[in-house]
Amino acid sequence: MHEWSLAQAVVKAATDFANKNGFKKRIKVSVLLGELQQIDKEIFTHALEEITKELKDWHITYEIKEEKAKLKCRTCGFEWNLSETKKRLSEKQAEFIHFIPDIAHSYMQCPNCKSVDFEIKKGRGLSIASVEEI
Amino acid sequence: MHEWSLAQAVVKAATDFANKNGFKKRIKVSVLLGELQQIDKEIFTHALEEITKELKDWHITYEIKEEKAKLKCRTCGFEWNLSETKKRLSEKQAEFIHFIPDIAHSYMQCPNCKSVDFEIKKGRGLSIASVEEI
Amino acid sequence: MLGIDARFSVIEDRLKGVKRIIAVSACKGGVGKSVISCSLALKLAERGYKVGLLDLDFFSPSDHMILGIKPAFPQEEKGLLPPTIYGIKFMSIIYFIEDKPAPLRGIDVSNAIIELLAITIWKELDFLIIDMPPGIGDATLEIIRAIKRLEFLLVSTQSKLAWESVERMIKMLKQQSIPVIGIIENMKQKDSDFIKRNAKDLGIRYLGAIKFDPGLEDSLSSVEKISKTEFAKWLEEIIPKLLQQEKFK
Amino acid sequence: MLGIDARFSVIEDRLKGVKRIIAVSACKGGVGKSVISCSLALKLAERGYKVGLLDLDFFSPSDHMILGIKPAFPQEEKGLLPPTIYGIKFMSIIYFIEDKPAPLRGIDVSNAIIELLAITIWKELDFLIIDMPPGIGDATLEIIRAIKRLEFLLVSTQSKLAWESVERMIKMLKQQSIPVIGIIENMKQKDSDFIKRNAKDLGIRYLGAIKFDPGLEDSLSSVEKISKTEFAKWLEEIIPKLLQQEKFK
Ligand SMILES: Nc1ncnc2c1ncn2[C@@H]1O[C@H](COP(=O)(O)OP(=O)(O)O)[C@@H](O)[C@H]1O
Ligand SMILES: Nc1ncnc2c1ncn2[C@@H]1O[C@H](COP(=O)(O)OP(=O)(O)O)[C@@H](O)[C@H]1O
Ligand SMILES: [Mg+2]
Ligand SMILES: [Mg+2]
Ligand SMILES: [Mg+2]
Ligand SMILES: [Mg+2]
Ligand code: NI
Ligand code: NI
Ligand SMILES: [Zn+2]
Ligand SMILES: [Zn+2]
Repeated sequence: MHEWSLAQAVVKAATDFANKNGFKKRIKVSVLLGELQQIDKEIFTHALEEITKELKDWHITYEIKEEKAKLKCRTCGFEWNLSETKKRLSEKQAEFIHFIPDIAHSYMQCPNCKSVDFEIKKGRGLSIASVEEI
Repeated sequence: MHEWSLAQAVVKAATDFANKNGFKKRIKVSVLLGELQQIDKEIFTHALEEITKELKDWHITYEIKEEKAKLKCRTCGFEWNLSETKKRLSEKQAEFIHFIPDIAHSYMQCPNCKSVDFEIKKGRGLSIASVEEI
Repeated sequence: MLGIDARFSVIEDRLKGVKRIIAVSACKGGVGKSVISCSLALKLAERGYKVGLLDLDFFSPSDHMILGIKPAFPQEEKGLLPPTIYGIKFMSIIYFIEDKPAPLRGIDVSNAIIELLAITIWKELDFLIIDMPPGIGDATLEIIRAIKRLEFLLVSTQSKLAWESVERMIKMLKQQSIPVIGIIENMKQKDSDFIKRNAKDLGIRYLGAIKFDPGLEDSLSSVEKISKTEFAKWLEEIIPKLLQQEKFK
Repeated sequence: MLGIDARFSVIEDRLKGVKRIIAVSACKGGVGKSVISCSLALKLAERGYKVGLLDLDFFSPSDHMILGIKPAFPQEEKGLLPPTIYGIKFMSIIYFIEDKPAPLRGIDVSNAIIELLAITIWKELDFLIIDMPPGIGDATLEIIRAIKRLEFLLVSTQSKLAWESVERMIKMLKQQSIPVIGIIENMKQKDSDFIKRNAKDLGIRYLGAIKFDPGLEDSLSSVEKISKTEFAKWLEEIIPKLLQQEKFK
């Protein structure tokens, strides 16, 4: 349910952006959910809707897409998808990463060379892809 | 003259790359000289030529371009060119940055908000833009 | 991609119930930032203040050991509620890494800090004490970026090794007009006004000295024992100066 | 853009005349990495070894103060020649920042390290001692990436605060099969085999203890004085174990 705190962040960032750009209060917000963070899309969408309801005047529609995670080893250059390392995570570890995706460095290594020095190239967590006036 | 050590790095990296990709020993190497590092183009070019002469079998031509530096403040988002902050550097400070470009953080601040937390977006130093078989 | 980091925009909201936010900081490690952060938090809580403690030293988190707690995971609500320990709301990376190392590049450190600030629900606090890692790298730069009303509380030993590096930090903070409450001289072993004099020369308030207390180490992990140490007594004498907020503004 | 970092490819060449490269490391600051690095370099040089010393703690560089030198800028030839000080080739960020702070993000720390390694001409050395900053962040990860035959020499005090963090570091090094020479217990004040026992449990060689030496602080900045301290004597006893390279391989 900490998805609520992230939904609040999205609503705040999107409306701030719209205000700053002089948009009318009808906007469409595209959100990317990075795979590593494992955000519960249902809870998140519900949170967005509830938070938006409480805003007076604003009409916001959301488009939510998922973004696959891509990891790349800084030592050997190997790139891999989350699915290859995820299965080795315990439920608890996955939950820790759910809260702080970067903590993945405590629980994952490069499948090729065992380095802990890898880059989260894509799909770390939440990001706003676009905010448009509609 | 530490330009020599950088020229050695370029020759080594380019020939390694060519070998790894199965190129014949005739290559063209494009090098970008980032403005921040203030590499002496003449010395550098001379060094490249001398080092290349000593390599047996290799025929290498070099294309050397300069890349303007672009700095961006992480605090306020302001972007600026080196010329705006460079004039405030002493000769000694410019020399320090010549050796270690990142040291710019010890001698420069964002012209807009005074933050020391800025990103060197472009033109930090030496980079190889391309290695082609000719 | 727009590149709006949604998390930044909510941090101010998350901290709006917090009156003062103090980063306990130094360029050098081992000068006592963590024992001072914890004891300060405890002493302020004893005086009836609402206090939060955030351990941001991801490579050697210490506060959970100093306080002697078994990490109980924060409650998940509409965010994470830091558990209350001896009257202090306590947040640390330790909940998420347990006994594992956290080999993080700067970009990961920044991301983890922003994530923690975005999801932690502190509610009302008089003080949020942030126990900083040594240095002026990503953690320091990120927290300066994220929290505009941050105040720094600096710590140095009387060694010139520690002082020279704190001096660098002071210069950096001054360049950016970031408020510094003052400096605590910790683990003082011999009479000397070296730190006091140098702090004054830089226009930094000297808050006082805490002597080296041979009894401190064995008191760690027990809040009762810590509060009875000489260390705690000396720190106690410094607290009134910390509370005179107007003095350094 | 090809994205070849030319500097990486030359680092191996730059270090090919160097027999052993030792990173003196710990997760925690203030445990004695810098005094041990400097004294170790001095003692090895006294024994006739060719020694280099590289201070990589960009936020609180200390070695120039411990050795008591006025930074003389490296000579520029076909690269930078580190000045020889008391028989040691010494390279530090201090030459470039002087009394200024170096507020560097992780990416800048990495870049500066790679740049230094690419342009510094060490020539022939028996030992290159690298005095590391605390933690397992960019400096540690970068040096691991850049120097494949790096060996770690770990330092801890007997405080569990220091040990818990070194334990994290050991786990990280083991995960990646990086060689660890062993661990030095520094500033020992009371009898206890806590560190020795724990090191053994983790399969790490315990190299010995250096007691807390109240005379050390006043000897800093004078190489003559340092080498006469009790501290230096205890360190001296550990050196033979360091030299038995085969033992830990
Ligand atoms: N005043 C003091 N007297 C005795 N020991 C101290 C004192 N202050 C700190 N210490 C000890 O010094 C070590 C470093 O303190 P710590 O708070 O972990 O420093 P930092 O957080 O700056 O790295 C710890 O073992 C701590 O118990
Ligand atoms: N064995 C020892 N006895 C007394 N003081 C010591 C000893 N080892 C280190 N110190 C002191 O402890 C402080 C921290 O040492 P330093 O080498 O700077 O640690 P680090 O490099 O790990 O941060 C310095 O003031 C140093 O003089
Ligand atoms: Mg959950
Ligand atoms: Mg020059
Ligand atoms: Mg600490
Ligand atoms: Mg040090
Ligand atoms: Ni959640
Ligand atoms: Ni040069
Ligand atoms: Zn790898
Ligand atoms: Zn700015």
